[in-house]
Amino acid sequence: MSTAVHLDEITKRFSGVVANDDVDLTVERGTVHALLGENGAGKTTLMNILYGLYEPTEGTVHVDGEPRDFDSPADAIDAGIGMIHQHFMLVDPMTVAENIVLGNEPRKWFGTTVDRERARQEVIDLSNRYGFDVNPDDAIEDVSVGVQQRVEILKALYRGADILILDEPTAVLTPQEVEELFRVFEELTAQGKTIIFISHKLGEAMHAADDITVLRNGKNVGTVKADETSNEELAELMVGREVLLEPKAEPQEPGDEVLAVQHLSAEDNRGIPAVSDVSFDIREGEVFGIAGVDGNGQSQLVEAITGLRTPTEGSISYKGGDITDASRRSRIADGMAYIPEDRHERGLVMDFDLVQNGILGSQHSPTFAADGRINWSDARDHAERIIDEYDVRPPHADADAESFSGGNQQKFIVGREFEREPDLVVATHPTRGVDIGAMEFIHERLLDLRAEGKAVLLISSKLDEVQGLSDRLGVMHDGELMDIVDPRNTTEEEIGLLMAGERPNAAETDAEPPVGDAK
Amino acid sequence: MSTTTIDRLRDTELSYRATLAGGALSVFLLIALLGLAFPSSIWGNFLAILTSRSTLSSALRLSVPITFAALGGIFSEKAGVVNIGLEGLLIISAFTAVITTAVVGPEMTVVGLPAIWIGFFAGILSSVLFSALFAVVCIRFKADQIIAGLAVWLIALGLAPFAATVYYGGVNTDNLGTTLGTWTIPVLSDIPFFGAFFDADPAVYMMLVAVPASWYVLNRTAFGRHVRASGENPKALDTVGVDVSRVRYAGVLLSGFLAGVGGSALSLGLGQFVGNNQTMVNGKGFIAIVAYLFGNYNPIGAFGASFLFAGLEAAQIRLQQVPGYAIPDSLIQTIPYVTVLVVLALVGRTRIPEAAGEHYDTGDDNR
Amino acid sequence: MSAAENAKAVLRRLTAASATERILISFAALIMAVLVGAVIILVSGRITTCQTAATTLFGTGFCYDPVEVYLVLFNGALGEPFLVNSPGILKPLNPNWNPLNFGFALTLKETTLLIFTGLSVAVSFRAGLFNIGTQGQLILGGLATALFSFFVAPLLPSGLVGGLILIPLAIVVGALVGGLYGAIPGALKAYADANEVITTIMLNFIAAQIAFVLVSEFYGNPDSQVVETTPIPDWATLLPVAFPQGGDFSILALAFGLALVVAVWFLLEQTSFGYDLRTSGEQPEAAEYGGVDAKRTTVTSMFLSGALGGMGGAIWVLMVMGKWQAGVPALGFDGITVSILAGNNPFGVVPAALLFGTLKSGSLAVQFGTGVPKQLVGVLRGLIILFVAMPEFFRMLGSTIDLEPDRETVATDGGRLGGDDE
Amino acid sequence: MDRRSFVKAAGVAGIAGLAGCTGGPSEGSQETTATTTEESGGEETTTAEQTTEESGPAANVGMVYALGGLGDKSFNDAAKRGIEQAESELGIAYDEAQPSAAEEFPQFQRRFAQSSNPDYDLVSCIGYAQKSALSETAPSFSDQKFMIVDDVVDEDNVASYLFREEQGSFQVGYLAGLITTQEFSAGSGSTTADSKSVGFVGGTETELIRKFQAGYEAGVAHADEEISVDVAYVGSFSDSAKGKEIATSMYDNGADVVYHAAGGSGLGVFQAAKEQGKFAIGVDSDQSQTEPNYADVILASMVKRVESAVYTSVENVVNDEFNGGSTTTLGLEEDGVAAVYGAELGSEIPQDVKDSLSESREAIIAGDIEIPTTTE
Repeated sequence: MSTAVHLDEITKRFSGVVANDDVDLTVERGTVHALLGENGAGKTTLMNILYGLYEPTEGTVHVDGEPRDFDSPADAIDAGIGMIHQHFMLVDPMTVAENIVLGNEPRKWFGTTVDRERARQEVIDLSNRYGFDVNPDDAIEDVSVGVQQRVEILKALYRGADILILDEPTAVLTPQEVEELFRVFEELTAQGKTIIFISHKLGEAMHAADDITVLRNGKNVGTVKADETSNEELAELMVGREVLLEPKAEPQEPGDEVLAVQHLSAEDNRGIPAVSDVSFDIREGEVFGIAGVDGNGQSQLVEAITGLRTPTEGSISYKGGDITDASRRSRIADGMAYIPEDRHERGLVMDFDLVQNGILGSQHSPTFAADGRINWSDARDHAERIIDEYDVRPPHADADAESFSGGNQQKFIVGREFEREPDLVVATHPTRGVDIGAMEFIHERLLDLRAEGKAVLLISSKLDEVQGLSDRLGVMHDGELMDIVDPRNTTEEEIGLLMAGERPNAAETDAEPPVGDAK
Repeated sequence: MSTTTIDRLRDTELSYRATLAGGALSVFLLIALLGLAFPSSIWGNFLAILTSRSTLSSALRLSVPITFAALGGIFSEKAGVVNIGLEGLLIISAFTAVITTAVVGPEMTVVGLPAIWIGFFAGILSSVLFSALFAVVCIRFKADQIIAGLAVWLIALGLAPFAATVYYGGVNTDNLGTTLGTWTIPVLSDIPFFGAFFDADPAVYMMLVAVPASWYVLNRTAFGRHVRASGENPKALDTVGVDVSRVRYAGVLLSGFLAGVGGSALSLGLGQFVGNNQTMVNGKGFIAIVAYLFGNYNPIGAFGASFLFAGLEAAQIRLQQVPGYAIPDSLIQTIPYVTVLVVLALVGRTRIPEAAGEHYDTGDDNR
Repeated sequence: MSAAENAKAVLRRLTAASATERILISFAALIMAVLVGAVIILVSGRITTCQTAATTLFGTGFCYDPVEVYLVLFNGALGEPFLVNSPGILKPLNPNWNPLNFGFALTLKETTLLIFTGLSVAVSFRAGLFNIGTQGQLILGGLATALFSFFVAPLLPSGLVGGLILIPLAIVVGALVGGLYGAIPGALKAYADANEVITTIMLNFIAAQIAFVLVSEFYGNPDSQVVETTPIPDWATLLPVAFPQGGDFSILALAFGLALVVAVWFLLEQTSFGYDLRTSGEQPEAAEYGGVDAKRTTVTSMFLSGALGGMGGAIWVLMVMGKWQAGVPALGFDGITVSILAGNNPFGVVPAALLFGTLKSGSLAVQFGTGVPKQLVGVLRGLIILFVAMPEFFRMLGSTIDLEPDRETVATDGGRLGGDDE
Repeated sequence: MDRRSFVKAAGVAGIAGLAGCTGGPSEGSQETTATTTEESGGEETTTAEQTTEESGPAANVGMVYALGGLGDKSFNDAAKRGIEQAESELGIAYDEAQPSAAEEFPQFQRRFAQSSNPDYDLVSCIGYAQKSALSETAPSFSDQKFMIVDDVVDEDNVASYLFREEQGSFQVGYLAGLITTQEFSAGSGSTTADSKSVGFVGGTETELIRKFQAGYEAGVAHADEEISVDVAYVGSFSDSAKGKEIATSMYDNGADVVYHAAGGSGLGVFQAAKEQGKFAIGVDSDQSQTEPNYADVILASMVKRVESAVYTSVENVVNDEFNGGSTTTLGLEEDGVAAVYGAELGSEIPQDVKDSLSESREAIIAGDIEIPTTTE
């Protein structure tokens, strides 16, 4: 076996912040190599260097044994490297074929015109060769996430990539799609390609990779063979200490009903049905979890409950009253807290400081604005209290939200929402992007709220999180609530099947691929 | 994704065009019907105006600067740079075209090229230079595109009358005494009504070529695809090894080129630059923005919209002369604007390129 | 957030425009514009012809002298504070200078009007709405004021008492009409998703035409050949008090404008409504999340912006013209440049309006005194806006001079760079 | 001496200068210092400089032009000719201002009125649009002499000049009417006898321009009641592009002759005439001379001698005969307005047409023909 990639003592600093610190990495040809690490461990930065997007501050990149100095991705592509980013680099309104050949369009008529027929044929040939199922004429915005990912892989292969880098390829896929992806990995390595994929999930690294390199705080803390290691060893490498992998919720008797959703349907922004006929309820002292691959209607469901989206059908009652048509503002006033899934878009106003962000949602409440005039000194005390209690660093209430790291932004949002003294907490991906310590803290606080008799609606794409924290777990697929299960007595595989749209008792399987919300 | 959703997406797209086209057609049919039924009424006059060859040729002429500016706007905005300075590009090219011709001497020819055509190209060059300034400011110095565009407009709006005053002592230039003239294609120009297409300003022919050519470049060439990708998802383009900045520069310069053609044609069609108030361009650059938004970034749609505005203007000029017609001229002049408002209110949004208005940089600071 | 975006955020953190930096950039923009303007003056001084050179540089004679031009501009705007005729670049002060002069009154008149339109634009920009329509709102607001005053004046006692009743009412009417006209694009934006840039441009054209028709066909002044309304009696207008030489400037209007600056600041920064408005402007999704009724806020902010524009029109009618007249100056468009220079900050509007007011009133003196066409000021205005738009340019200039200090400690998260790349 | 009359940006000189790449001062620059010290910015002044005025011009005149500015080849340029004539014949000096908005009228008027260096002997306000501004300025500067063209300001220090535009317009209307009813070909234009149609293009639809239209229509009707007159207004005195569109549509519609009272917009009318091979009639100045490029289509011009109004008023001031408070009305009789045949085409106009025009002129002066002054 020859070495496909060798990274030699790579260091990368951004304006003084060290992202990669003296990293060595060797990848053998024809293997699958997993790059494992927590969020922010520097995995993506390292791969961006290999792909020529960044220049290393120090160190050298070797490809096929040759030292290389990539000025741009174009150089990396020339060296046979292809990268599939976590956020797909596709042009939505263009077709599959147009995206695959982008930048390398076959020409005709003295190079003036794109030879569309040839482009199409080449794409068909390529996908047949690797057993991909894509239609070259579909617009990207019309196809599922799984297909988009395959388009990305084809794009790299079309450019003659021998080394494929995939950044968090499984994050947006169903368990079944993940299996399909790993099958593609096998097909590719069998044809001599080399694959490097970034992950923070131990299980899939163990399952799909030949070798695993663990990064922590920008440093390489060890490379191991997948079949010579264990989950526990990897976890310790990643975190640097032993961690409690799964939160535990002690059983507890729920109280009165707080939220009841009945036959709820909703559409997405483009007017396409996204939630259909969903019903469930949540009681005091109960965590109701919703599992599902991202983009199966969870967002729209949550938006309907929190008042950001008008449902097309059905009703929502809250604390005994019908709130189907109530405004967002009145729901906030009525004790509904909401940790949104996208903190940059919704949760925080990035150009406001934390004092101003601390009253987002409370700007009309008597606490901060009794007579329409905001009491800024109260607001400041409030923000400083959250910073203090939720360990937001650095503790500067006057700094703009965008100057904080993702994890600290999230802690601030969580703090703000929990400090509302809510009756219902709607938490979507509450631990996304935070470090392990903060994750544990947030989990504890959620369970504290439950112990105080509050109702919690928890949506997360991390199955272990929803499974560990919930008293009851609903699984969504294609806008439908497939089933509500007892998370303590259900296996991950059973939930995975539900997430993929298969009801265990149904005889025939639904051949239709899951509807992705394209975004 | 299910087929129904795709159909639905297509439907929205289709319904937008269908509403526009159908609306225009049914209004025309209504007028035709009323006109034929009551030939001596105002509707009869309407019909006569709409079917007159002179209205058509006037509409073509009036749509030239708007269409060219709109085509320019499409290239720039599709590439991700919102060019609100089109008005300024029209102004500067209109002025430069005339002053250059005047300096060369309207009767002169240089290496076989009549002065007026030298002026024409000088006008285009000035617009390209201005758009280059705009591009550097927006792309290299990451200026807010809207503000920089406004600045381009304001600078041109000041500079052209300023230079005219320095040179001529007044905001208007002297009349050149010559214009681009008319190119008449024998035989074809004798066709009733549609003959107007073959008996027109050179700029009209250029426009009739530029519209399909722009469509072709945008949709059938690699460059066009890069332009579209640069405005939708520049990162996608960057990661396949195409230099986003270069594509954006090209898009903006192309927009300067096209707007320059429109501006030069505008002033040289008249043989004079008028610098009063908003100058002779008088909002055509802004109407062009409306036109391409209206035409959904499709060069052919943008031309349709420009032609619609120009046609309304041409009809309005003629309607005004109908005797005994009491509606004040100024009110008739609002028709194009009101039409736009009504259509916008009914049809709503247009899809703006995803990354238009945003800076793009690779995020690496030590490159 | 990808690492690239994160890096960008780090960059932005380092270079984010603080208030001080904004002011510095505005000044730098002004200086750059003045320098580029000087080059333009010199160049045009070579294009035109004259018998004697105004200045000689590098052995070449120029018909216009930039230093003189700027001095005359300044002198014209302030009413001759300097003795231009003295030799040297630094001119001595004029001992006879009286601040209450005609030129300064003109400057303050422009400033006052620009405060209103600048505030109007600033409010909409802060709400994230690109209101190009202040001009139309001003035209109709002014017309409403003129007609209201004209029709109501006969019903009131003439003189001070009548004025005290009529003037405030007339301003309110102007504000109301301007506000309602501004609310139209607001409603179109909120309920039909129509792009406000387009609708406001269209509505500007429509406003000008409607006003023209109303006045020329129905409410025109029969004694005049110009399209204008019958003049309002003097007691119902804002007359100059402190400036004996006239100049159509009323200190009352300026005081009112300054009071509005404070009021708008208070509204934006200290009230719940202002919080809603700013949040909508910064990040509409976050506003919605925070319980802001986006549609209503859009309509309300546009109403507010239009009302300020309408008040600008009212002041133009009551202070400057004493009637409405076709060919309303482009105060609304100037408001955009004022607001941009002010960084959309209500307090910033005052110096920005003063600057543009000075330029505008000085421009007449420039043409008069030096022969340089007054459109020069239009060019300067564009250049200032252009330079204000590119802070990066000055940061780059600055960074070549001032070496950046070591920023190793800037990380806020224990050196952890990760965003939320899950 | 006047402050900046040496800054002369005349078109011809400018073109010559730029073509030779040598604009700028035409003299050596040694005198620079001496000159700049005499350039005062405006109102305040020192005694030292006033002494230079002893040998100064016969009078100082401030010109405030109408909107549309110089270069319109008709109205403003006519006024400019008047003041230039006064400069060379009476030895006066003048400064000029070209306002670009109505609100600048009072500012310029005041600047001239307030100025003491030089102390302007007369401020000429060109155009009716300055009336309301002047009505306020004149009483505040009772020592300052003003004159206004095209409207009346009833103040003792204002001399008003009006023209009987309807009379001159009647004449050119009569001419147009006579030409359209006959076979006629001259220069680049031609008409046939079978179409009986003419056109009128106005600037803005105001009382003054309606006066032109009314006279014109009456003149056309005087030739033949059957002739139709297309009428349209540009909405501006400086939009020649639109003027061209309007005139083109009129010619397309069968008009043989189009008369414009549209200032700078009228240029478009000439262009349309040339392109369509028809005729046009100019206004205010003899436009076959101010627009020589179009002399081959300009049948005649309705000249309105703004220049003589300007010149006369200056002359009155120089001779200490300023007629403040009075209104001078200039018609055909005073030769204030007249139909002047085109420099190139005039000789080809049939003699019987010319005779008819002479007759109607006499009849108008004699009061035998009543001409309406408004269209309603």
